[in-house]
Amino acid sequence: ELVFPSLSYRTGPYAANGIPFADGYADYFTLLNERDGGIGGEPIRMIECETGYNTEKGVECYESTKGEGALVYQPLSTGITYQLIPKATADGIPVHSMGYGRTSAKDGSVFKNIFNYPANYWDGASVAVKHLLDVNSGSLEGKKIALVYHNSAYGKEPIRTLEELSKKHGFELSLLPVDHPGQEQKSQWLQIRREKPDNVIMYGWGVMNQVAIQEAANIRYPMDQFMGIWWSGSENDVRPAGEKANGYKALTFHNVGDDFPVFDDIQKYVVGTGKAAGAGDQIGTALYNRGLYAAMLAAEAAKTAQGIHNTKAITPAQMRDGMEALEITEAKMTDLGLPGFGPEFSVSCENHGGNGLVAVSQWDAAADSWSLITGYEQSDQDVLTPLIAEDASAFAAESGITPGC
Amino acid sequence: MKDQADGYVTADGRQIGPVVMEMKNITLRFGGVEAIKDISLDIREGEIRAIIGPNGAGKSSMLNVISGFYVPQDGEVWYKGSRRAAMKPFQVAQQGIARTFQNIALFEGMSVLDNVMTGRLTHMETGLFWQSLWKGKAEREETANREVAEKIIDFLEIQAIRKTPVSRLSYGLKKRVELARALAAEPSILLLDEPMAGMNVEEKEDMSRFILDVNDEFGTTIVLIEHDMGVVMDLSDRVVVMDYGKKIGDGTPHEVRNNQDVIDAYLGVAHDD
Amino acid sequence: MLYRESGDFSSSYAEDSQTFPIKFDRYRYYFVMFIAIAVIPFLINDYWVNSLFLPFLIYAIAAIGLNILVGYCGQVSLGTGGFMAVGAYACYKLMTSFPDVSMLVHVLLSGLVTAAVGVLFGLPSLRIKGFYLAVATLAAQFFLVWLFNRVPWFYNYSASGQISAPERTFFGINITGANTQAWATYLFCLMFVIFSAYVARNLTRGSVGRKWMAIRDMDIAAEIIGVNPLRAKLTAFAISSFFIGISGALFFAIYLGAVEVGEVFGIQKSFLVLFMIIIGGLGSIFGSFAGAAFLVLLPVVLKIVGVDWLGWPTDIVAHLQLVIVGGLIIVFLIAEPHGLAQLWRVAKEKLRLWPFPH
Amino acid sequence: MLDATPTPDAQVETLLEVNNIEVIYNSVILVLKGVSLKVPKGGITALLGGNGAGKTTTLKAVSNLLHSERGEVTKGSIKYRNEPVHSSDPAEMVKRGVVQVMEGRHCFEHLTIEENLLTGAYTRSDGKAAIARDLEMVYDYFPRLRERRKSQAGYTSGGEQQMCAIGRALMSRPETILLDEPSMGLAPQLVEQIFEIVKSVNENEGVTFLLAEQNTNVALRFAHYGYILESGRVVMDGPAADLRENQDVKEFYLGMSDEGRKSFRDVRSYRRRKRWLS
Amino acid sequence: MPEQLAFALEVTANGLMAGVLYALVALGFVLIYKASGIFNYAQGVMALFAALTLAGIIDGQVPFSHLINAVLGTDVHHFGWHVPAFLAILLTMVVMIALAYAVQRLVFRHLVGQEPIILFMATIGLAYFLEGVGDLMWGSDIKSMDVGLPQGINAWIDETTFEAFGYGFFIDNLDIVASIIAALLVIGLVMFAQYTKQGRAMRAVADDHQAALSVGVSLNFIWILVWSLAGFVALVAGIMWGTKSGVQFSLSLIALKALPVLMLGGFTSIPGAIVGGLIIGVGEKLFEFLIGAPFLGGATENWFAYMLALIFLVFRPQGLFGEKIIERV
Ligand SMILES: Nc1ncnc2c1ncn2[C@@H]1O[C@H](COP(=O)(O)OP(=O)(O)OP(=O)(O)O)[C@@H](O)[C@H]1O
Ligand SMILES: Nc1ncnc2c1ncn2[C@@H]1O[C@H](COP(=O)(O)OP(=O)(O)OP(=O)(O)O)[C@@H](O)[C@H]1O
Ligand SMILES: [Mg+2]
Ligand SMILES: [Mg+2]
Repeated sequence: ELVFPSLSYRTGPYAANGIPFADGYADYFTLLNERDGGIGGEPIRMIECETGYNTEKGVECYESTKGEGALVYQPLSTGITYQLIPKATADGIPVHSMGYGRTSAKDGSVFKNIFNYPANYWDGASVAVKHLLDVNSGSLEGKKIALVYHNSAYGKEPIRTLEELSKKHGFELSLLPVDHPGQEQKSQWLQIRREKPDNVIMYGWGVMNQVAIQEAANIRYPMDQFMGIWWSGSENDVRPAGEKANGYKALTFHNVGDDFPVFDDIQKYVVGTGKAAGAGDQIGTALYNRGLYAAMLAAEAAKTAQGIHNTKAITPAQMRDGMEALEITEAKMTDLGLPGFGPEFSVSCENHGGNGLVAVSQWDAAADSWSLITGYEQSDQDVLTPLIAEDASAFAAESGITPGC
Repeated sequence: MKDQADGYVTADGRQIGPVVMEMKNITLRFGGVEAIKDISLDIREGEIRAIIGPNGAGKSSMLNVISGFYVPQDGEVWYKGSRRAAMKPFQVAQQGIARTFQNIALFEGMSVLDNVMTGRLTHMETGLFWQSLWKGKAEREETANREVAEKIIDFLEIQAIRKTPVSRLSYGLKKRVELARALAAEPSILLLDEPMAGMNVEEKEDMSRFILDVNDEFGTTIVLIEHDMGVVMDLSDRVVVMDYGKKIGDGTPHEVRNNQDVIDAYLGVAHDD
Repeated sequence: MLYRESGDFSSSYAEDSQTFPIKFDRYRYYFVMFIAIAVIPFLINDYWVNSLFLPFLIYAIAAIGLNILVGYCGQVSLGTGGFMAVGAYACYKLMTSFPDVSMLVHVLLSGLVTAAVGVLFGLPSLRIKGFYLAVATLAAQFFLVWLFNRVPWFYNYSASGQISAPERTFFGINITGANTQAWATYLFCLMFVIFSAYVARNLTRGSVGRKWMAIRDMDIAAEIIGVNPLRAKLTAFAISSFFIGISGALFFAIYLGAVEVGEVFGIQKSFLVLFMIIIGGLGSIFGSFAGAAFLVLLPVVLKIVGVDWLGWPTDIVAHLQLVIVGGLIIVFLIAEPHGLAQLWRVAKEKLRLWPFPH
Repeated sequence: MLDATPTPDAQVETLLEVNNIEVIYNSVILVLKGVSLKVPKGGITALLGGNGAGKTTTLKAVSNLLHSERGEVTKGSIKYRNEPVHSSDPAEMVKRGVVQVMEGRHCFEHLTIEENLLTGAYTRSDGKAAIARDLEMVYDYFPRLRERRKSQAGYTSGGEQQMCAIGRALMSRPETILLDEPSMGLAPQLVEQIFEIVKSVNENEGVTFLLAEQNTNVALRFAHYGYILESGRVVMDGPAADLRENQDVKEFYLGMSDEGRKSFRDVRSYRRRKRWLS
Repeated sequence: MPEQLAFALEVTANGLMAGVLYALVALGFVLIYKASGIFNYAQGVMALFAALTLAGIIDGQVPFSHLINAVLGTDVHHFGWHVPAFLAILLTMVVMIALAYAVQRLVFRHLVGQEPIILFMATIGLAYFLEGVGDLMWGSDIKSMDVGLPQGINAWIDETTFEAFGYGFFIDNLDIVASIIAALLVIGLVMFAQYTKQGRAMRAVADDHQAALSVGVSLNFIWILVWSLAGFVALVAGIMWGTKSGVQFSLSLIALKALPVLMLGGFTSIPGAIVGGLIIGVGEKLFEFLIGAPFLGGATENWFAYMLALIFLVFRPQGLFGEKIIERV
């Protein structure tokens, strides 16, 4: 039996985002159980635990599930991830903070049990700038870019990176924090209206996203110059603005839509058998796909672990090895019925963060769907690598870890 | 005989001292309402001084001026021979002036005992640190003051309700507890605002007894507002009569009772007995 | 008769003013202490400690602190989250600046720092009263959170803005960081709980406590009988914040280990602790424990019943949980408006009369 | 000053009947231990007794205000016009014509005196003019209130508030008024005056009164019938005139002994109180 | 510099508009506080609940579908019809009145005469309860609120100001609608409170439950009335804020924006809510514009609103228009 806890949040302020992710995560495991009888023949047991996006409940969830033989945690909240970094390391259970959490966890020589492949916040910022470079024929000299961010640890993540990049590419960066929860953003958007930045990048979360897109529409800010990180890129964020959100861009590290063979299987084995986690109406949404993708990566890592250790019922430590040896190739994904669903990447002891490949998607309001408008592009490693090394070694020093592989 | 500055001895042998507190030309206004108009009065040590007058005459306001809660627009308060500077009510209390209130102002959330103990607060001074340890200094002080409080509780015959929360008491018992709280402060001047409202004769007799005893035993000066003429006439040494904020009479009960202004404004008819 | 009060006579005032004048109560209390100190540490594991005992103990300290301010002194405060954050950040700065000093000192100092901040934000209470004050303390809440988020010095310029507790020991035993033993963190917190309850109990039964209660019940009358309102209110703010600071420090260093200020010490925390003391009983130390237990345990129990036993979907359980907690609060209130502590007291009164109805 | 009114004749209908009620506060504190009384229509009935005897509690049981104090009538019955009123709420009682003047004034502090009085007319539906007329009537009874009509009740003196509370009750044009210590805090001539008002309202408008009063002297002078309560039980009752002549009542409630009224100063020795019970 | 001035003016104008939106929420608090002395913590959740219900009805959602499906194993979600906005608003109002009735019957009737803090506590319970019920009933996904209110920049103001200042002001149409509605609400409610017998009774109840009962004011009726009114105000606020940000849990947090407004305007004053809202709106926006963003790193609005209110309170402890706190002995 392979135990995968799912720390979901189907209640609270972020429920709307938590539900599709949790559904996708659950449905993929159900699919594996129904279709393949688990992973490598070993059945999967998924334990769902409601966190409400609340750190304390997250701790409770972790403590109550870890004894069940949990293989990997997907904490789904920056706060909970930070909790778990030391705890899970001490307990020898790997954590996969996919596209969130502590960016420098990419440095596997320091964060032995923490993985954040395939991309992190800094990759996001870098690829966003790269995309802008592409759109502006290679130069951002003299351009103005505004960052609208959730005034919390998460929102502040990209600032360092963007500052470095602004030095490198010569654009002017202005910072516009939005306080939680972000229902009232008049000040920020009036400022944008005055300063007329050429582009706006957003690191938002929850209601802040909807309001920002709405306000951008209200001041008639061109949507195609407005780009959000992947947590600002779900259907929930754009739909309340209706038509006016058309053209809004968001970064992503996995594909969108339900036009993949695996979804036929999901319909057949999961929805059809009445075992779908939710109402079934979330399938193919951005966050559902992200949940599914996370489950897929976990399953693949488990497979890899089974291969390495030659056992079906793997332990968390073995799972960790599997994650560290994970390699996602196009061939593999096609096999799984997910051709082109995510970037190709590989994980190693030094690099727990994949290759930093990120794509840009765009919202088509008329079609009510996202579509990828670029391929997966790699972030600017020249800039990011030293930043990550710096932060990781600071952490190592602070907590007395000797880095090494 | 009453003009002797150093005091005199009453008919029943009590020693009345010199003037301890003097209000000089007090005027108090609330917006348009002039509650007290240029009133002067003095209070002698050890006497029972009554203030009477029709409703809304400004009696309670006068007590409030004495206890520092209202600051008069005009006039001076002299206490123990020197002019009292502007003062917060708690500083007045610390000088040894305690009072009861017309609209009961007990601490409803506390027991009777605790209420009486609050009267002792001006006598307790152990610092936070020692109190947080309790054993030792704090406990000793508590016990010492508890003894005083218990004495007063016995005195006022409220032992039975000692641990009852005040909110559960009937009106009359609350009045008594309030008196206990004021007495517990062992004040040199005690201000009583209608202490006997809502009591029957028997209870008024008891109350009078307590007041007289306090006055006798501790030599406490008492300022008393009361509408029961019998009580006022029997207890007080001197009476001030107020009407519409003005002083219309001041003197012994006998003098006041026969003052025509007072009869017109307040008593209605010359009191029979 | 199950509960006897008669037969216990005090022969001295000191005896009468002890915490548990009734023998039966006293023995039960010793029994609880014994279990807490000498039995539980041997039984618990990580789950029990991290999901129940630590939050319960730490919230109990915060609740005691807030109860002093709200329950005893009547100054309604919604700044608890902010003050806990002060404690947490003070502790973090102290831990990282003086790694060799004992955690005990750090936690106590964090309390003192918080007390100072509390006094500062307590100043307006002289003028502002009731719910107005409650809302005014939100200014402290929002400002403090903003400040800790804004000024990098507080989080030692770390890239993420989070603070993480480095490993520290107490008498050579790890009590912070990842490698702690369940019993060690439990006992460390328990020590502060006992300390807080003891101090709070002593303060509230003496003259300071009476001053607070007088101010609470009728501040004008209190002032006229000789209570200096400024002093009384500010001491309440100071003592209350001291405990809240301690709880904040423990919350961060022992319980969570890593904290993001806006999320952990946000406005929700202020409300949560306030709810605890109202449910538990204002003006009661026991109530602080009862309220903390109620709001920490109930969700966990409901979750265990709903999800683990009945196997319902987690979200339905979570929603039902809100409905049930809300419903229970109302039911308790109607049964006894003055909180669990009062419910307990009335139950005792009834027991005393038992088997007669009254 | 002899105004003893004749006792109403026996045939007069009983308006309010309290039958052996027991009241418990907070589910534990037993306060009334079986109180029965009858209030005849058009009469003035006085409820006498020392502090804590249960007068207020009895009145509140009748007006159903007990619930909001967590008190409960657990035994016995209360009938008004022969209908049980035990479970109606206070507003319903007012509609039936029973209004209580609460002890301790309870004015609406933030409302002006005039607004206080008008709130008293809340249940009435006989038009603005009638209400205005009654307002004038109240002002005529209490000229002091007219002077202070625009002041917030919270800022008026204790006596003024007492007048306001009584005036407010009159404004509802009740059939029965439960008066709890109306004389408390009023100057002597006002006490007389209030009772004169009670009397005239009683005689001219036929309003029935049940009053709890500590000022036994006055109360017995104006009332027709009296009950004496002690520790939650009725210990004596009878026509007011009889009670006034009763030796015990004289001594303990009227403060008179055989030698006539004695001075408060002369009550030197502590006496054990006279108790009918215990 | 005139450009800076124009910006400041624009910020001020938008502050005023934001203030109106805060005031809409604050009004609900004021109503209930005025009529019962209850500080209604659940007001924000009521707005959420009203908005959820409205959105659910418009959408033809089956209430409690999630629960039903989980328990009965069915698969119902929608009735398959769409209710016109106007009718849906009426239906929602019926729900809110039913809620008011239930709240009165089941909760506050049993708590007459209790201290304010206890009543406050009861509203906390209510908030939890409603939040749970709202989620169970309508699900916790984000719903868009479309009752046909205009949104986006007002072109006329943009052009006019452009001609006048050389800089077109941004004013949101939704805000203009909100202002008109708020103005109507305030006028209506002030008339109600000041000139009707119920209005006076309401204030009497707030002063003293017992005394109000004793003169025959039916607390039941007054409270149901007031909670219904507050429910209506919550619905209006829910529509406005829901249109802005979609209907979702966070809607309940707008209560936090209303509190400083309430405090500044005075808990008992209906006009105070509006004036307080305007002051807070302008104050926080201007502070952010002039000081917060340039010097303090931004995001100062939340705490500044409270600080501003706090400073006002130090001078007027009852808020700008609140009833004076009577201090007498
Ligand atoms: N704080 C205040 N604000 C406004 N007016 C006040 C205030 N305090 C007292 N007054 C007014 O001053 C006058 C005197 O009031 P005070 O309470 O002193 O009367 P009193 O003599 O004690 O009357 P009573 O015998 O009825 O208690 C009254 O008309 C009262 O309304
Ligand atoms: N809310 C309450 N809770 C508990 N006990 C109460 C409550 N109200 C009154 N009592 C108790 O009930 C008894 C009778 O009180 P009640 O107020 O009826 O007396 P009363 O005859 O009106 O006295 P007074 O003349 O002092 O007003 C008292 O012993 C009192 O302590
Ligand atoms: Mg007076
Ligand atoms: Mg009474």
